[in-house]
Parts: sequence; structure tokens; C-alpha cells
Amino acid sequence: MKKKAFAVTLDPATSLSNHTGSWRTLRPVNVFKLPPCNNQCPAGENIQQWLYYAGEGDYEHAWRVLTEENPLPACMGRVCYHTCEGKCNRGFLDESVGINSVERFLGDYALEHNLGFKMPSRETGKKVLIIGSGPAGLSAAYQLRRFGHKVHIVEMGQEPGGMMRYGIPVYRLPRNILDAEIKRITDMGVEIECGRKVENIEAEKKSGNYDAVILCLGASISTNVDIPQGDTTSILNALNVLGEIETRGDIQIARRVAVYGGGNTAVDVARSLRRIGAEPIIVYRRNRDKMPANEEEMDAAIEEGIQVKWLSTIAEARKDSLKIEKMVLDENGKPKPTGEYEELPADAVVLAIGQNVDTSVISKISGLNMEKDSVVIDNETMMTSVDGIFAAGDCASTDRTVTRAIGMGKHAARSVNAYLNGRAYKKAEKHEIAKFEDMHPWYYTDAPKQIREELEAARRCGTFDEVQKGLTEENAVFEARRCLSCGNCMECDNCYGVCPDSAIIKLGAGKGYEFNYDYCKGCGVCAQECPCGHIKMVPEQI
Amino acid sequence: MLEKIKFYQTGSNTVGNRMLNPAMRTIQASEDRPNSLISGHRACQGCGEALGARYAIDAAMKATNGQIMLVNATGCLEVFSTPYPESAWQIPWIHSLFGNAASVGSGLAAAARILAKKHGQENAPRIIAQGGDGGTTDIGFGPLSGMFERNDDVLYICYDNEAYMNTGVQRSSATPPAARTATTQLVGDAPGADWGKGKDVPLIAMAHGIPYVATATVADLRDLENKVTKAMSFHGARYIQILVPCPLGWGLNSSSTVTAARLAMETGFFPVYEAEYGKVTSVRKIRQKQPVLNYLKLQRRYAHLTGKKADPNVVARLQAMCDQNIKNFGLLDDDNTEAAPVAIQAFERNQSV
Amino acid sequence: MLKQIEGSLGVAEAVALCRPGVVCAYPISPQTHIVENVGKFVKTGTLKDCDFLNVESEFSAMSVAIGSSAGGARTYTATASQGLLFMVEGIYSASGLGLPIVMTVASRAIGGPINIWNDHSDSLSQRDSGWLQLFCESNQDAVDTHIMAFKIAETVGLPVMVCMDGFVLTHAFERLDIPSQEVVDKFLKEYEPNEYLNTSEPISMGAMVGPEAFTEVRILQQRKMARALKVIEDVTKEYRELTGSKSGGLLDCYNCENADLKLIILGSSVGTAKDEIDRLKKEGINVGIISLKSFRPFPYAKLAEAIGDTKQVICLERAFSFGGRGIICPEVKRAMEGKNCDIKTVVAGLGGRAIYGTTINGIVKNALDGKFTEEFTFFDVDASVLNSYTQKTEGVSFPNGPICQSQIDNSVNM
Amino acid sequence: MLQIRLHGRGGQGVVTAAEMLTLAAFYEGHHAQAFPSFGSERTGAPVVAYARIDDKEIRTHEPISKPGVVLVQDKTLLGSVDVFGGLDPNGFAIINSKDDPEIVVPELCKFLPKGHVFTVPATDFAMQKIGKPLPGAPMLSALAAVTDILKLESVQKAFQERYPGKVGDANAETAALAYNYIKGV
Repeated sequence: MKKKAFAVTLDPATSLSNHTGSWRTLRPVNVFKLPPCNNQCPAGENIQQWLYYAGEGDYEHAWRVLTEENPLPACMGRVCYHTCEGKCNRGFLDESVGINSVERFLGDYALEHNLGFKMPSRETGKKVLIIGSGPAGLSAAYQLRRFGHKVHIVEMGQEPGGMMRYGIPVYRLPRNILDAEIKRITDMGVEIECGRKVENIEAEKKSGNYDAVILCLGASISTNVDIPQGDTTSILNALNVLGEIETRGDIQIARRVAVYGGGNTAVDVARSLRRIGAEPIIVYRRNRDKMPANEEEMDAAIEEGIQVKWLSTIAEARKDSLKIEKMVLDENGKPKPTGEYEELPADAVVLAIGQNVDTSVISKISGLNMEKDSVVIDNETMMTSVDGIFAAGDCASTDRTVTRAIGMGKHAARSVNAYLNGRAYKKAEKHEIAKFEDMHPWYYTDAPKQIREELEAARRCGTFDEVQKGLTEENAVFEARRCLSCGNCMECDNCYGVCPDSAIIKLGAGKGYEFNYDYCKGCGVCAQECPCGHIKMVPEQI
Repeated sequence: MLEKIKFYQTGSNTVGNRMLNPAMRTIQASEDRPNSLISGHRACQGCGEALGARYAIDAAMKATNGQIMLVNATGCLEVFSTPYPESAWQIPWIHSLFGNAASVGSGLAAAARILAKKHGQENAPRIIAQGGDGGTTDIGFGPLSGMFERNDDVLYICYDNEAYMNTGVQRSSATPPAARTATTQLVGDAPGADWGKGKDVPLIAMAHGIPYVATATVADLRDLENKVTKAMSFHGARYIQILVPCPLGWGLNSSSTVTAARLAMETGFFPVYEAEYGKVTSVRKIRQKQPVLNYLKLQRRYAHLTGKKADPNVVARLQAMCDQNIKNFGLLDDDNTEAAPVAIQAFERNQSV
Repeated sequence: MLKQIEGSLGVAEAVALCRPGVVCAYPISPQTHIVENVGKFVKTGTLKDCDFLNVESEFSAMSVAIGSSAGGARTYTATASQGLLFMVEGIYSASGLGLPIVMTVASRAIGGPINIWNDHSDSLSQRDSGWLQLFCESNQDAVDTHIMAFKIAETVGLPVMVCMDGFVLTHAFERLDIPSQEVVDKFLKEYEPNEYLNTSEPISMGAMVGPEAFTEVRILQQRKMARALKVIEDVTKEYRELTGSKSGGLLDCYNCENADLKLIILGSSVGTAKDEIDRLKKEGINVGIISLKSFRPFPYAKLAEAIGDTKQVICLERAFSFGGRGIICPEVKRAMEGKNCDIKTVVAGLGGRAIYGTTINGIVKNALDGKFTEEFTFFDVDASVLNSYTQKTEGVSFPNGPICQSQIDNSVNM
Repeated sequence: MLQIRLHGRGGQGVVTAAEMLTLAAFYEGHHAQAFPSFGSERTGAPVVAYARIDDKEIRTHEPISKPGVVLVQDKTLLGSVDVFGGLDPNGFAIINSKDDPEIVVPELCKFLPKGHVFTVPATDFAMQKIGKPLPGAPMLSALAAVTDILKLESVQKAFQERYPGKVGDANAETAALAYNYIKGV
């Protein structure tokens, strides 16, 4: 090129000297919101994160993120009641993401590939005693070990696992899975001493010169009610029944069994009895809506031919029948007796109306505050009224689920760690929750939820084989990719693409984006077109 | 294995999506996209035309690996991209007049072909002529038709924002009925633009029997890029009309540019399709059908149709117009790629009898 | 090489010798024969590496020319009359962009009323378009001027209009000396644009320029015109040396030594006038003719020099400015500013009315007899035609013979 | 300088004839100029074309008002158009007709010197050889015979160069017929 015409001809890209950012009255900023699933998870799992990696096929990375919060994914993938899915924003679109099934996939993947936990980088020399090897105890032990503390668990049962072993039937949680995940924890150097009941916790603490103690002894005693009975009728309690079936694989019991209660335990018992050839019938005071038992579990039970007597209490147990009083619900949904009675043929009754904490030992601890039958703890620090003694799990909670126990165990461990370092533990601040309204659902492709295969009802009744199968890799990845990534960037490049001023800089895979405020005019298209609601327009300070 | 699992969160509705392999992503998703129209231009906030132009030209640059020269009709795009002393273009570009982009394109194409021949180069640079709806459907229509008729090797892109925005939002032959412009004000007993006026240039282009004609919007980038890429695979005259919402002229929030374009598609207000040698070959189906009112609500140019004093009959007529488009082009059912569409104005005129 | 051919064919051959890359055309009389022939050369392969486009209007013809010239190809087109006016927007764009397009204007009157015959109202209407405007007095002149025009345009960086009288020249079948391809190639090298659109060095042509630089842009355009005066002379000199032709130049003087009267004429009437001047000479009347070749740029100094100390100058004008006067005359007055010289406009030959030797003779006699008392006079008027209307409608009648402005003014006052 | 005016009707090749005339003159080293009366004539309308022949450069471009020769290709024009207007009193006239001049243009015969008015059945000759009513070539050869300003061969060559092959040859033969017809008189 020789001489260019003046003014009429311009050099390329000279507009870059015109910084249009000065036009801006609103500026786009990235906001990081808390996905509703994460917020809901009692174990505080970073679900969105591990779904992100699972979706990319990096299963180990996903598993590592998952086990930051929960050391028992294979178990949780089976027994967790996954209330997270109830909160999933995808529910507004088609169906919630099958978080639980992907968690199980990752758990099983880790077992197949013998993924182990990393040993702590350093030993602190501190010692912690944990009473009970249920989910709370194992979770706490695991977390403490990661901090490098020495952990000793004392378990009164013959084998570790607590309710996961003695409360949850095999068809829901095969024991090889449980054992494998417990072994992974012991491989970290956690000691579990089984078959011993600690009678004097303070003495044990002193003698073993433990720096701290965590009470994780669960709620191991079935609640009793007093039913008028002829001495011939057999009345058993749920935990004994389940425990016996667990240890002996069978139990001597009559054919027609009434299971009294409406909780998950009642359902577990009924379904277990069905499998050893009995004909269980659930008797419950309220109706189905009011039933605390997990819905899916209940559906499964009914599929398996288990009958339910709604709005009924057992007034009296005779030799081969029960006297049932009909109930009605008042305006608050509380059951009221009607005075109407009927006969229900039954040879036995199993009480499944709740569990209690065994207070025989802890009540001896001087200055330990109790409320009803559970230990009072500081919600922030999980410490009991006694310095150095913490508590987690069913013994310190009214919301008695495995997942909750794992969450509590985690927090207790973190708090203990802080305590051992002479600090007070504070739970992390929660971000603003990602709401569906803040998102841009149009962009998400339709994708039906992947259903887990199940053993057909007919075959279930004869066996304790696991009812629910896992997802194939294909389905698991697909399911993971159904995550909407609520409130956080999923690198869809929308903002980068839709900016009319090319004022967004792409930093490369995994690195996200940056706003180029030199040129950003603040139009807000990026914010409006972000599927995740990850961008917010905030007023410029003028 | 992972490739086999087709579903990705946003699938192919977004610009990129980290889980798609790069080949499946749009050009706009790549860190080294051409940015033919670069930052620092003086378009309004949220300008749909600036967006559409970068989308389209970048796609053409990719398709020809950088062998593109541009002719620009007078209009917003020309004014905001090249005010002395700054040009926002990174590629060869020329502006001559309002009404002659197509002809200048023909001349440039001829020159490029001759020079390439002289210098023994195998492929000459490809030419794109572009303009707004005013420069295309009105004042530049003669030259456009001539370029079509001669089948000159030019891709003409019309950035359709449905009025003369550069001069202050006056009515063009692409302005839809009942819309407010400075020359079709919201006054009198029939506020806004008249019914049964205007022309359907994509269909007129098809009637020339040229190799390729398509419509697109800035709301479906992948569709737009595919069409530009396809257009560049043909030689001869080609035409693409891209709907580019104008926040100023339409009375949109600057953030709603893409949303408005999407609603124009999803309501059937702006049918998106492509045609080869005068025959419709494919139609972009509506993903989530929406009532036209949702589209009107976004735009103050239709304020008279969404307020309290709104005339439901007019909205109903616009809805009927959308439904007619859906019918003509088969925007919902799957069997209608053989559609032989009619200009919507015919329907309107018929209606207004 | 000598040929007995039509002027249009001569011009077409000259254009072809210049090896244009793109030629576009829209038909309008009397330009048609030129582009028809160029089109034929392209089809027969006589003219290689050239794209010939049949466009849908003159507006497009000019636009295609703009595109191809901006694309770096040597570009030619031709038009006339209404066609030229239909191009106007593009004509200004081309000069503004500095594109060295060469265009023949087969000069023809502008309607309405529609009139296909020759005068200069079309070319002169583009006086301010920023194009060079070169007038030809014969077909030989036209042939040579076209060849020179490409070199001038490309050297100056401005488009050139070659104006030749429609029909009178374009359709005249005459002896022409067409230079050989070798000679033209030697004279006119392959086109190397100063700037053009290409993908290796992207530029943006045709930016919007605001008040902050527009004046300066215009000054630079005016500067190009100033340079053009010199370039036209240099190129003419070079061409004449190479071919021995007498064509081109800013202006051409005939019989100007101590002439009592000088006629300034553009175009084909020059030849007719020369013959008449020779006859007058025999009568002892000494009249000089200045053939004005370059109307834009206007050679003020050269013209003053050519007029010298002659006391009387008549501009024979074949167009005028409605409500004003002549178009050439004011320019000549500027050139002669402060010099004691009587300069007047005589309008003749509008819309194809033939200019005969007798017309020239009459003008000269009237001038020398001091019959042109005003600056502005219509000479070859047919009073009977005029009166056939004005008498009926207004009872106004005009005397036979020339009609000057005051007669028109007074006829209205009555 | 010899100035010739040709009269005919659109479609009879009047303009071509004028051009061929100058082409022939060109071959003989003359300067020559031909041009039509400009306008948008249609087939059948009266057409006029002009030609000049000289031995020096022809600069003028005025229409010819005082011709030295008038060629009338179509005698039906005689009544309607003043074809001989301005004709030099010592000039020549050639009319396309098989009748004698005295019958076709008695007044002209009185006006011009004896032997300055000719008729030639040009169309008949054309029909014989070309098969079309194109009297151009015979009229030109007649002019050549009358004025001796051109050789027959030049006229023939002009047509043969312009229309190589049959058409040109046919015209050449027609030209010969007319030439000899005049010379034979």
C-alpha cells in the first residue's frame, strides 16, 4: 500500500482507542450463589461441584470433591433420602436431577477402582475418642484424621456401622458396600474397637489421655408403649427384629405380624418381614399424608404387597387378633380417638414407633445437659455443656437420618480441630441461594431423568438382594449433565458471545471469564442471557 | 464414551458450552474468533446490529479462512463503525452510498476475480455486501435485484431492525403493522404502522431463483452461523436477512436485545428458514411457542397494545399473523419443509378487506 | 493504424487498448455503440482479463464502477444525459473516494422535455462533482483523450469524464488513427492503485468525516485538481511525442495570433468553426478559436494567456444556467479578472440544433458589429416557433434573430 | 470537397450506404466522413444520411445543406420530401428507378445541366443478386460511374470487407451491374 487517503480511509481496529466503558451506568459482576441442593444437603455436600466433574467424566475428581464432606458415598447413594432432589431447580423444568443416583455411581466407581483417602500430610499428635461407629462417628473420625489427629472409636456392637448395619436392611444397603467404605476409613489409621461399651467416659478420656471426645452413640433403644395384652401374644421391638435379621439372617416370628408405627423403621421392618415369608400389616395412627416415612420406601413396600391400616391404634392385643380403635384427624392433623373399634387378625406385633438414646452411660457425665433423651449441644461448635466433650448424630439430634449424622460428625470434627488448636469453630457463611426465577431456563435442552433399574416386586419378597440397581456410566454422566449449575458459571460462553461490544474476555477452559470494563457499555445482555443467573448488574459509583 | 453421551446441560442452545468438543461450538465461543467488528464502536448499548454483524462476518471469515471483503450501505452500522478517525473493522471494508451496496459488491467481486486471475491466485476473496432494512428493502432494492438477477458472487446480508434507525426511527417497508415509528406515530384511530403494507424481501430474493436465501436472528447463533457458512459454500448471489432488535427504535431495555429476537422466533412473528434455488429446504422449528403478547410486552413501540387502553382486536390480528406464519412455514409441525410460503402482507391485505 | 470507422467504435477500441479490468454498462443513446463494442471485444477475447457487466441502471453502473475501482481494477463505463443524472450520487462518491474511473459522456440534452440530441447540459451539470472533465473536438481527439484519461486519472487519483458530443461524434464514420497495443502498453502501465481493498492489508474506505476534518478533506481534493492541471499537460506531451497526435491538452488555439475576436468553444463545433474561420480570413476577418479541452480543472492561467490582449471574446455555449446566464463565460471572466476584455456568452446548438458554419459566421459578424450588447444572448433562435406560442397566449412576439436576456425580461414585464 | 446526401427509408441501409461510400473513399486514400441524420427513426420512415469526401482532413461536423450529389434510394420520397433542397446547380442526382429521369424528375432535369440526372434500377439489381431490396451498393457504384470519384472496385471492396462472404460478394455483383448500367448509358 502506498499513500492512504486522508480521513476517508482508516486503519483497521483503530476504534480500540475509543474506550466506551465510560458510557456505563450499570456494571456486570459475577455472583456466586448457593445451589438449593447444596443448601438442603444435611451433610453439606458440594453437589453442584461434584456433578460438574462427573458430567465431564472425571469421576475420581468428582468423588474427591464429594468425600470432602461425606466419606460414605456408596452407602449414602443407597440409603440417603435425598431431600436435595426435592429442592432441585430442574424440578421446575422437567424433573429434578437424580443426585442420589449419581452419588451412588461415584461411590461404587471408587470402590471398583479401589480409590483410597489420602493420608494426612502431617500428624498433630492429638488424640480424640469417639463413642460409637455409626455414620456420625465414622464421619467425625474421617474428618479428624484428615486433620492429622489420632482417632480411636469404641463401638459396643460386634461390628462397626451402627444403625447402618443394625437398622437398615440388607436389601437397601448390602453389607459388603458398608464394610468397604468403613475399611477405607480405617485404612487412614482410624482405630475401631468393637464389642465394648464404655461405662465411664470421663475416666476413659483421662486414662487414654484423649484431648477430646465426641459422643456418637446414636439412638439405639426402641421406644416402648404399653399395650394391654394377653401374655400369649408376642410383642417385639423393631430394632431387635432388624438386628436379629441382620445377625442371623432370619427370625422366629408368626405369619401375621402387625407393625405399629409410621416411620422409616416401620417400613424397614415390614419389608424385611415380607422377605422372610411373613405377612406384615402396618398399623398407623394418621393417614398417608402425615406419614413420616420416606415416600419412595413406602411405595416400594406397597408394591411388595404390604398392607396398611390407616388411622388406627392398637387398643389391645389378644391371642390371634388385635383390637383396633379408629382415629380421626382434628384440624391440626392430630389423631383423636373415636371410640369405634374393630378386630384385626394378627399373631404378633412389632413396635416401630421411635428410638431413644441409651442414657445409661452419658447421664453419669457430670454437668452434661440433656433435653428429653438427647444431648444438648452448641449448634455452632457442637460441644456439649462439658468442655472437650462434643456430640453428633442421633444422640444429639431429633432429625435422625444417616445423612444428618454425617453432617453433624463433620462439623463436630471441624469444631474439635478448632478446639485442639485453641480456636472457636464457626460454620462457613452461606451465599445467597440460587432461585429458579434468576435463571434462564430457555437455554437448557430437554432431558428426561434417568431412572434406576429395580428388582421387580415379585422377586423381591423371596430375597434380601438389593432392590435398587445403580446407573450405568452412560446414564450417570447424562444425569450429571442435567444439572442446571444454578447460580454458578458452567462455561457456556453465552456472556462471551452475546456481548455486542466484545467486552468479555474468555480466560480459557476452567478459568471462566472477565469483564473488559474499558469497553463494556453496561447494556446487560450478558446478565439477561446467562442461563445460570451468575451475572448481576450493579449501579456504577458515580 | 463421553462423546457418545449427547446431552450437555444447555446442549447447543448456548454460544459454546465447555462439554461440547470444539468442532461443535460456535465461532463466537472460541478465544481467537476473528472479531471482525471489534470493541470501541459507537453503537448504542445492547445494539442488535453490532451483535449480528460480528456474528455473521466472523462466521464468514471462518468459512473462507479470512478471505472476506465488506461493502456497507449507509446506516447505523456504517456510522457507528467508521466515524473518522476510528474504524471498528478489522477486515477490508468500503462504504459508498445508501442504496448501492449490492452494486458496489458486484463491482468489487468482479475486480477481485480479475485480480486473482491476473496474479494467478486460485481463489479470489469473497464479497459480502451488507445494509439495514432501509438500504436493502427500500432505497437499495433495485441494485439488490440486479445483483440477484446477474447471480453475481456476492452474499448480501440485511440486518433487519424494521425501521430507519439511523435517521431517527422512521418507517421502512420492513416495519411490521401497528408498530410505532416517527412516521407512524401512536395517534389516531389506527395507531402505528398501517396493515397490509411492506414487502417480504426474502421471498422476493427466492423468486430470483438464486442459490441461497435464509432468514436468521441474533437469538439463535448456531442457526445463524450455519447459514452463513452454508451461504459461503455457494457461489453466485446469496441473501440472508437477520433480525436484529434495536433497543432505541423498539423501546427495549438494552439488555433485552437477544430475548426480543428469541420471542420473535418463538411466537412465529419472524419465521426463520432457508431456501435453495427458490425452494424452502429447512425451517427452524419453534422450541417453546409463546403468545405474541409476550413479544409485544417487551417493546414500547407496541405500548398501545399492552396498556390498559389496549385494543384486543389488534393484538388478536398480530396473533393471527403469527399463526399464519406458523402455518405457511410449518414452524411447529415437522412435515413442512416443502412449504411454499406466501408473503405475510398478502394475509394482512386479505384481512384488511 | 488508420481506420475508417464510427467514432463510437474508435473509442471502444481505444478503451480496449487500455486493458480495463471491469467495464459496466447501461444503455442510453447516444452512448450505446461504445459499450456494445467493448462488450463484443470482451466476448471475442480481443480484450482479455476483463469483466463486462450489464447492470440494471446507471446508478448501478456507477456503483459497480466504484466497487471495481476500489477493488483495484482499471474501470470504465459510459453514459449520457438522464443516465448521467441518475448516476450523480455515485459520481460524487467516486470522486470523494478518489477512484480513477474513466467514463465517457456522450453529451446529450437533459429532459424534460425529453430530447436525445446533442448539447452540453448533461456534462456541465456535473461541474462541481469533483471529476475531471475533458472535452473532445473530434473523434481522433476522443480516441486519444480516452487513452490519456486513464493515465491522468490514475496519476491524479481522481475520476475523469471524457465528454464527446453525442451523435455528432459518436455516430460519425471517419478516418481514425488508432495507436497500436505496443504503443499504448508502453504509454500506460498496468494499473497500480495507491490504495485498494485487499485481504492482506485491510483498510476501511469511505469513513464518515465530521466538521473536524471535512474542510481539510475538501482542500485536499481541490489540491488534486490543482495537480491535475500539470498532469494533463505532462501526459499530453508524453502521448503526443509517442504517437505524433495533436490531441489532448488543457486547451487548443487556432488562428489566435493577433485575432480581433476569439471564440471559446467546447466539443465538435470547433471543427466546423475552424472551416468557417478560414473562409472569414479570406474576407479579411481575423478570428481566433480557443478549443477548451479541460473544463475541470479549469485552466484559468492558460486561458488568460491564450486570450492574451484580445479585446473581445465570445463563449459559444451549448448549455446555460436557468435564471442565471452562461456557464463558461463567468469562468473566463475570472480568468481575465482586471484585464480589459469584453467577454460574452452566445448560446447556440441546444438539444441538437445543428451548428453550421453559417452559425459561426453569424456569431462572428454580429460580434464584430457590436450587435451583442449584453452578456447573454440566444443566437440560433427560430422566432416563428416562439411566437406561435407567445402571441397566442400573451400577445407577445419576438423579432427574428438573436434574443438577449433583456428582451426576455422585458417580454415578461409587458 | 464533395458532399453527398443520401435519401431513403429506414431499413434500406441508407446509413450503411453512406458509411460504405466513405470506406470506399478511404481505400483510395481520401479523407471521408459519413453520418446519419440523428434521431430515433423506425423502419419505413424517411431517412437522410450524409457523406463528405476530400483530400485533406475534414474538420466540419455540420449537416450537409448544399450537397454536390443527391442519392435517392426510394423514389416514393420524391413527392413528400424536398430531397433536392440546396442541391448545387452543377451537382448530380441519382434516383433508384428503372424509368428515365425525364419521367421520374422532369423539373430536376430542367434545373441541372444535361447528363447530371441519372436513374438506376438499383432495387431490381439487388433483388436479382442479393434477393433483398437493399439498393445501397448499386447506388454507390452508380455514383462511382457518374462522378469517377471512386473506382467500382473500391465500392465492391468496401462491401466485401464489411460483409465477408456471400452477402459481400452479392453486393459486389449488384454494384457491377449498376456501374455498367450507368456506363452503358
